[in-house]
Parts: sequence; structure tokens; C-alpha cells
Amino acid sequence: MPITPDVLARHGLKEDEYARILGILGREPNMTELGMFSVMWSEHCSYKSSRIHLKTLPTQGPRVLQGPGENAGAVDIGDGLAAVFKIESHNHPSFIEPYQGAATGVGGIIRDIFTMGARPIALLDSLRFGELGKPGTKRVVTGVVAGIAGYGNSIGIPTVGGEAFFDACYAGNPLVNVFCLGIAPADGIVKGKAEGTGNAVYYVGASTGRDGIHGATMASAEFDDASAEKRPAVQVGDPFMEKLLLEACLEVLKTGALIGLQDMGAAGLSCATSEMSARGHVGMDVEVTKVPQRETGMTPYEIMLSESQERMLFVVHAGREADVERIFEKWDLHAVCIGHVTDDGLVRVREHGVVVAEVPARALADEAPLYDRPSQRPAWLDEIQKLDPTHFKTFPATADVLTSLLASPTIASKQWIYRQYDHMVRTNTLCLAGRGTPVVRVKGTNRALAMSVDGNGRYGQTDPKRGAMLAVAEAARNVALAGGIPIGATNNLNFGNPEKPEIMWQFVEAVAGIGEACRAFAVPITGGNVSLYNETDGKAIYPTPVLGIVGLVEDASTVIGQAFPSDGLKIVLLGETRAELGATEYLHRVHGEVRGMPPAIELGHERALQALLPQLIGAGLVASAHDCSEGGLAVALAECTFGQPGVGATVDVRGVTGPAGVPVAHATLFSESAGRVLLAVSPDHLTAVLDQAATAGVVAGVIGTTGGATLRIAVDGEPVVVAAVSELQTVWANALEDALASPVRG
Amino acid sequence: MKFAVVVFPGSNCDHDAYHAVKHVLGQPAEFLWHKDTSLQGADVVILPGGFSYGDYLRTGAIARFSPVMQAVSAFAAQGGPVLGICNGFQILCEAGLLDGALIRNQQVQFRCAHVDVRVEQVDTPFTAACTTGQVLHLPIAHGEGQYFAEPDVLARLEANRQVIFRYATAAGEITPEANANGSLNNIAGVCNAGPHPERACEKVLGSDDGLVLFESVLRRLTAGVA
Amino acid sequence: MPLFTVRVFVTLKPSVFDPQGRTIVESLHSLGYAGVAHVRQGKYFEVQVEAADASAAEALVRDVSGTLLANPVIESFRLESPAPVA
Amino acid sequence: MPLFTVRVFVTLKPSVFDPQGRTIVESLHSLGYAGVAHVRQGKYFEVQVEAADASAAEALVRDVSGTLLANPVIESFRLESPAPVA
Ligand SMILES: Nc1ncnc2c1ncn2[C@@H]1O[C@H](COP(=O)(O)OP(=O)(O)O)[C@@H](O)[C@H]1O
Ligand SMILES: [Mg+2]
Repeated sequence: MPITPDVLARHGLKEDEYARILGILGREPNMTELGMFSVMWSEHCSYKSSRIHLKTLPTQGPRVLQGPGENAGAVDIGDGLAAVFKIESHNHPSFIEPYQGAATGVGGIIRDIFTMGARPIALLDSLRFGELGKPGTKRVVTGVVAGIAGYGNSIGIPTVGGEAFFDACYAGNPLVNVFCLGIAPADGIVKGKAEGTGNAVYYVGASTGRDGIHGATMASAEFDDASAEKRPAVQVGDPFMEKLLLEACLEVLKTGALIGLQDMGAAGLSCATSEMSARGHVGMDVEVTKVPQRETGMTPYEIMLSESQERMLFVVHAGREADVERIFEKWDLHAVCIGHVTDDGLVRVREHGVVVAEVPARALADEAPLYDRPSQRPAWLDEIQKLDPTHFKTFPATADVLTSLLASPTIASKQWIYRQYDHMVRTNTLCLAGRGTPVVRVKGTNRALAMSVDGNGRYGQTDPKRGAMLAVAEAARNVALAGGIPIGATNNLNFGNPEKPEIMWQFVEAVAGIGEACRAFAVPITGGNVSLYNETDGKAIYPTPVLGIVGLVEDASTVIGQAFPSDGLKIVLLGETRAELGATEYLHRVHGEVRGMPPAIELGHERALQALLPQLIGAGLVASAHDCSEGGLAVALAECTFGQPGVGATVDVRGVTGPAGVPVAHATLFSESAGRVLLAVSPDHLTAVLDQAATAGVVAGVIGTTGGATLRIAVDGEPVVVAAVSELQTVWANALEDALASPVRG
Repeated sequence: MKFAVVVFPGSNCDHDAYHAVKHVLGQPAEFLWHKDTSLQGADVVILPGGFSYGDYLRTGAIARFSPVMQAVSAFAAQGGPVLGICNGFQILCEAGLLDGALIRNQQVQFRCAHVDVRVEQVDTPFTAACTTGQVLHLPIAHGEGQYFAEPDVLARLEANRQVIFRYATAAGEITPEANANGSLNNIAGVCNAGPHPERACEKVLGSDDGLVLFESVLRRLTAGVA
Repeated sequence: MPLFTVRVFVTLKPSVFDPQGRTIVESLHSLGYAGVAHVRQGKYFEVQVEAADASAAEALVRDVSGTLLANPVIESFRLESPAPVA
Repeated sequence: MPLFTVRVFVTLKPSVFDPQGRTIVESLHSLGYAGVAHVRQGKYFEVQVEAADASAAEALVRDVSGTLLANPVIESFRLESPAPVA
């Protein structure tokens, strides 16, 4: 087939990219080779628009065992163990087919973890959907949640937490980001690397079908009506197969027979052969007819590009093949030798012995063009950063605002979601879903790991750099709330079309923000994922960087939750409240606006908080801890009262003044000033807590006392909220459920 | 007292059951492979929760044909204690070792939560250390946990006092609201069980009410009543 | 030996409540399909077998259905006659 | 208005992988049913609708199947002709 502009366009390759391919090969590629270049040089696999910026992120630290570049990152957690973790998106597939798109997303990130030699022990999901009342959203929400449940529950890895945020900008482009964490021996981290000429290359797991061909290029293109035609790219997840694969892989790794292994995810066999070869500076010679196939008549092109799920590639020490085959046979799985490692740096593909493709591995894996795409600050930014009295419409009674915020899907209880997830399997979950920052214990040690995924797209939209910094700060703060010291981060960068200078600017700003915050907190980035082209009909989502941070809890027995556990405790507010109503949930829900500047971030204060919290909690001085995020102080206080059973509170806070005309109570209670935490402290420990906060340089004040069945909030002595905890709790507990009650698909 | 935990392809609570028996209870425990044909001298057999064969087709449908199930049936026929947890319960029903079947939850969705179950019978190996009417706080995690049996079978189970657990309120009342999944007569376990006691053996995990099941069988067997 | 396709339908017995069917009816009503009175959900299998002839194929699939595809406690099944695979 | 029953079969499109079918075949093989070559699992619905006549019933169920019973991204469906409910 001649390579016409039309063929190139269908492969998502630009003219100059094709010229580069011609230069590398010194000849015209055949179709199989062109297909391999097209998937490997797609944005999804090559990071061609993002790579030069990602290089600026801090990736070093004393605990880092594996930074970016492998299937997942790893940090040392003591006791000879490593935490292996990463986040991955499956946004586009989840819009096309919510259940399978989300399910296969879960399958993919789990494979990234166990290919590193780690046993996966926890999942978190970070979700963004359109407004619940709008047509179509319910289908996506119910499908995505069921898909995550369907895969995670079946494979037996608990989904211990996550977040869900609703905004119109995600209506045509939901975000499904899944984080997975596993535990490996610190000296047993395995790499996706091929080495040693003559060593065997094994294909293991599910057989190959025509599904998902061009999935990687799909993830790198905007949606439009024509994308409907790409629909056959939907893949069906097989969690049972992956469970067997997981057990078999971990068993094989113990034998020492493996040199390296890699998941065949995006770009399938093309990706696994070229990346493993490139990392080890070797080549591979593989025979496609040996690849187990579940459809007849597949061409080498299809076999090399298929994205069938639940498959991996192994490089096995010559002479140790029997160990691999024996274990895979025990688990009733395929393990087929399809070729061997060579020393010429080429990925050579044969069909019945005849070479059908021959490409330098590094050309595919490392030599994609890198773009320093033009970036330009959007002209509209000045306008939306403005917030003045005219943007505030009416001012309902403060108590009514609180009720309305508690019913906002973004703030309301996520029980409808997490009760569909098995969040307890593996018996490690110390802080059950809904009770605070997710924490899993590390069996065989006294330690535990706290994890959080966070990001607020409205902050990103109004100031991408600050939004990104706030995402880092919130995730780090959340792990600190469980007594964890932040030790490593991963990130998922969800943005629009990078070929538009305004989007590129947002991206560059956000990466700079993540870098600055991570450096300030000394939290290294050990990996991540970039999802671009999140646009529908030319309209981009808000810039949504999602940060996943892991915190190390030294003593698992000290972990606390967010709800007030009993009466008579002092409520301490750490951090300062300023009148910061820009980009808040309040501004959107009550006044219908997404504008203004997001809350300011003080890196020094955040860092001090991240050190202070684990110190106080580890010493047993604190009974509960919760941060103020979406909805501000009033929402955070209300959430603290929603224990089992609920415990009320009486609080009086000093008012702050906002834009002219905005009631002081609104400015004070619904501001989303960052760096604030609510603690419940027994009177016996109060002095110690206040002293340690002062030493740490963290502003702390007693704002009230727990107890009773009522939440009473006064501002400057003036009561503004007096409500039965049970009534507020009912509103908060039922909002999401009511909106989603009847499933849309049987 | 030797416990055996059977591993079927897709079992995912096998390690949890093993951990509860071995590390919390401090008893010898071993895994049995689904292709094993002998129980290797086990005194108690646990069929763990999870998704054997992905729960494709029906929960427990394929696992019940595993070679090890013949040995389990023979062991049960001689009065050997077999605890089927969640998927294990489903496997025992599919195998005909227990009456009835578990069908899709009334809510259709998967449910993971702590629920309360009332102990109905204490003269079984797994509830001997309980008191009648005692309420246990145990996790459930299932999509197909709704117990079904034909009316005559149900009547016989009730008459023979084979219903050992029912979903209840915290105060022990049997109400429709307390029924976690729509099970007939709120049944949570017939002589063998539905929730996940192995996940409720340590206070740090939210409840240690499940321990009593394992202690019961220990007590029963060490007293030689098995 | 020739190949036959046999279609198998597995349905819940009438005495067994079908939560999926009920949920579908409720969703349809909320979508405005008032005319839908009742839905029962079952399973459908296309089974391809090698057998000497159609009646052997049917016997084999009947056996397989009774053994594995349906659980007689809650389900019943029905076969269509075997169709030779071209 | 009269009641009709319409049977609907939903199957995965041929290009879509069916892990359930594969698992069933493999387990049948290990049970000794070597003659079973292939299984595809689908869904089966019995839908009862009120409609003026059989063709209206069919149109309604076709609509419902496309909207809710089948997921057009990965599945296709087929109806049997409506049968009046006695
Ligand atoms: N998509 C989700 N999946 C699982 N758990 C979730 C999800 N969304 C929220 N949760 C859980 O619900 C609780 C509240 O979440 P959120 O409102 O984001 O709280 P916060 O911002 O205070 O962390 C947490 O325990 C969280 O883990
Ligand atoms: Mg949050």
C-alpha cells in the first residue's frame, strides 16, 4: 500500500514526522512499520508535547528507589520494603463506553504495579463528571463506578478512597484517573528491561485479538462526530485473567528466572518490544505467528498494534524457561516463547520466518519528535480572574447556603460510590472509606501508608500554576491528616489540545506549579501520566492536574479519622482564614460563577503543617483531624460532626471581610483559604498542641467545643448556623444517592 | 487444630482467611490448591471469599467442579466443619452441599459495608461461642448475596433450625431495612455463612466480632465434639 | 465431525425475583416508556459443538446446560434445535 | 390495550472479546466435554408491553432495546416477533 497523505493522516502522523521516519530508516517504511511508528510516536506513548516540561519536575530524594521512566515509581518505606505507585487515566475510553473504559483503566494501572514486582494492595479513583442534572451524565457516572467496582472487586484489590468532582466542563469529557499502590521488597524492584543476547522473549497472558487497535492514537485526538467510527476500539476487561496473571507473575518473579517484564498496554506488542529493548540497549527478534491469537487471519500489523488487555512480555534468562512455563501452566495461562534478545538494537518482526518489520528500538521508544509547542497566556484570563461585587447575585441565609453546599454533588457524601467498591479486602484498610484519608497498614510491620488524590479544576482554570500548587498541597495535607509524612508523589495531567497555545500555556504553568510545590515540600515526583486532547467539539476541560501523594505513617495504631469522636473536645483551627471566594464551590453554587483568583498558597506554612500534623498525631495528642477544602470552614465543620453517631459542635469564629456587599459570615465560612485544618483535641492535650503549633510557626486557635446534637456556628459572636446534625447529615448523605438512584443500564 | 484454606483460581480473600486463622488466632493454617484431591489432614476447611473463575456465568458455578470439592464433600458428609465465606458460601450452594442459591442483590449493585447480623443458632461448630440473639458487626462485600430457596426448602431450613445468621438492626431486630441484599427471611447464613468474619478479627479494621466464629470451631474441636 | 451451533436460553424460574428485570422496568418508566409492563432478564448462549449429527449435538448441549450453564435451583433452560455451521 | 411478549437477544458484537464465553469453554474442557468448540454468552430478555398491535409492540421493544437493553457500542440485538399474552 503506498503511503499517501491520507494514510499518514489516518495514522495521526504529520508530514514532518514522516520525513523523520524516512531519515531514521533510510527508506520507506512498510505498513507494519508505519503502524508501529504511529502508535509509539502518538502523544499518549511518546509524551512529545509534554516531555521537555516534565523534565523540570523534581524526581530525586533519599527514599526514591525508582523515579519516572519505568512502569511505576518506588520509594523506600523502611523494613526492607518499597511502596510502588502510579496514577493513570482512561478518560477517552470511559466516555465512549463508561463501564469497560473505566474497568480496563483499572486493569492497566494494576499491571503497571505488579510488573514492578509489587503486590498491589490499594486503589484510589479520581473522577470528574459533568453536572448530574444534565442528560448523559448519569450514564457515565453509573457506568464508570460500576466498571471500577467490577474490575477492582473481582481482582481483589480494595478501592480505599478517591474523589469525585462535578462541573459542566467535564460533560463531554469525563476524567477517570486511577491510582494504584503496591508493596515490593526494596531490593526486588523489577524493571521493564531486556538484556543479554539470546535470552528468551515470552508472551504471557490473554490471547491477542483485533481489539483496541489504534487506542493510543485515539487517546491523542480530540473528540468529534467522526470519533464514533473509532468505537470498535473499545476493549472488554477480563479481571479474572488479570488475577491469574498477577499471581503467576509474582510467583515467577520469586524464582529469579526473569530479567525484565512489561505490560502490553497502549501500543501493545510494539511498545513492549521497543521500550524493553531500548532500555537495555539491545534488540528483539520476534515471530508473530507464535503469538496466541483469538481471531483468525490477523496480520502482523494487527498483531503488533493490538491493545488486547491482560497481556505481558517477559525476558527470561536462557535456560530458565521451564520455571516460567511450569508456573504459568499451574495457573492455566499461556506463556509462549515468541523470540529472543539480539544485540543489534533492532525490533525485528517475522511472520513464518520472513522479516516483515525491522526498526531501531530506540527510534520507536526514544526518538519521537519532541515539541516545544508555542504557548500563550489566554486573553480571557484577566477577565475571569476578576471578582468584584457585581458577580455576587443574592445572599441567602448562611444556614441555607450551608445546606445547599452539603447537597452539592462535589461535596455530598460519596457513599453511593464507595459502597460499590470492596474497600476492605486484604484486611489492611485502617480508615474505612468515608471516614477520612485512606490508610492501609503494611502487614508484618508497624507502619501504614496514607494516600490521597486531589485536584480542583476550577482552581486550574482561574490560575493553572496556583491550581497545581494547591493540588500538591491538598494531597500532601491529606496524608498528613492521617499522621503520614509525604514521601512521594505521582501526577496525572489532564488538559486540552496542546496544539493550541493557550492550552499549552496552561500545561506549562501547571507543571511549573507542581515542580515548585514539590520542591518546597521535598516530595519527589516518581512518575505520572499525561492526558491531552481532553476536548469536545473544540472546548477544553479545565486544566486538571491530579496529584497522588503517599504518606508514611510510622505507627499504624495512631491513625485517626476526620469525625469528632466524642463530646467535650476542643476544636482547634490551624491556619488562617482570609476572604478568598474566588473559584470556590460557594461562588459556583450560589452565584453561578467560576472566576476570581483561587486561594493563595503559602508554601512555608503548608510545609510546617505537613510536619506538625504527623508529630501531633503520632504522639496521640489529637482525636480527629479534617481539612477545609471545597465549601470552606462551615462544610468542614459539618463533615466533622457526621460521625457514627454524629457529635455536634459549638463554634465561634472571627469574621473576615470580603468584596463589598458580601456578608461577613459568607466570606468567613465559605472562603476556601488553603492550609487550614480542624483538630479535635482533648482539653488535657490542648496546651501541648497549641505549644507545638506555635513552635512550628503554625497559627492555631481554639474556635469551639464538640458535643450535643446541634451544629452551632457563630461569627464574631453572632449565631449564623444552628442546625440539627442529623438534618444536615441527611441532606449530605442522600444528595448523590437521590441524584443517581435508578440505574440507567441493566 | 489445622485449618485449610482452599485457593480457587480467582479467590481473593484466601490470604485474609489465612491471616485471620494463622496470625490473629495463632492456629496452624495451610492453603489447599483447587486441583488437590486430599485435604491433607485438615480439621477445618475454609472456602474463602472472592471471585472464583471471575464469577463468570454464576458465582461459584465453575469452582464447584474443582477436584478438591470431592474431598470437601466427603469431609462434610462425615461431619467435618466447612466454613464457606461469601464466594465459598456460593460454591457450597452450587455444589448442593447447602440448600438454596445466592442471586443478584436486590439493589443490583455490589455492596461493601459493615452490617449487623443476629446469631440464630449456637449449636453449630461456628457459633458455639456465641449467645443466641447476639448481634455481630461484620462486613459484607458481594454483588450476589441475596439468599433464595423455594418455600418448602425454606420451611424445612427454618424447622430444622439451620438458619444461623440473619441480617438485623444493631439492636437485633429483623427488619426489611436491615436486610442488606433482599435475602429471603433476612438470611445471612445457613449452616455455613455469607458475610466476611475473617475481615472482622481485629479492632483496628473496624470490628473483631468475626473472631468468635473461629474461636467457636476451635473450642468445639478441642472439646472433641466435632 | 461436523460442527453445530445450539442456542441455549436460561431464565430464572418464575418463583425467583429478578432484581435486574425490575430495575430495567423502573428505568424505562422514568425514561417515559410507560407501555413496558414487565421485563425478565435471562442468559443466552451460543454453543458450538462437534458431534456426529444434530441429535448428538443436542444431547451434548442439553447435558452441558444442565450441568453448568443453568443452576436448577433457580433457573430453567431451553434449547433451540442445532443448526449446522456452514 | 393488548399485552405482547417480545423476546430480545443481546450478544456482543463479533469483534468484541467475550471473557465469560472463553472461561466457560475452558471449564467444560476440563470437565471432559471436549466436543464443545466455542461458547459466546449473551443476554436474553422477555419484555411485556402494552401496544395497539403487534407491529407497535415490536417497534416499542426495538426502541427500548436500542436505548437500554443493549449497549450499541459493544453489543447488537435481535428480536423475535411479538406474541400476544393470553
Ligand atoms: N470516587 C471515589 N471513590 C472512592 N471513595 C471516594 C470517592 N470520592 C470520595 N470518596 C471518599 O469519600 C470521602 C470524602 O471525599 P472528599 O469529599 O473528597 O473528602 P476530602 O476532600 O475531605 O478528602 C473520602 O473518604 C474519600 O476517599
Ligand atoms: Mg478532596
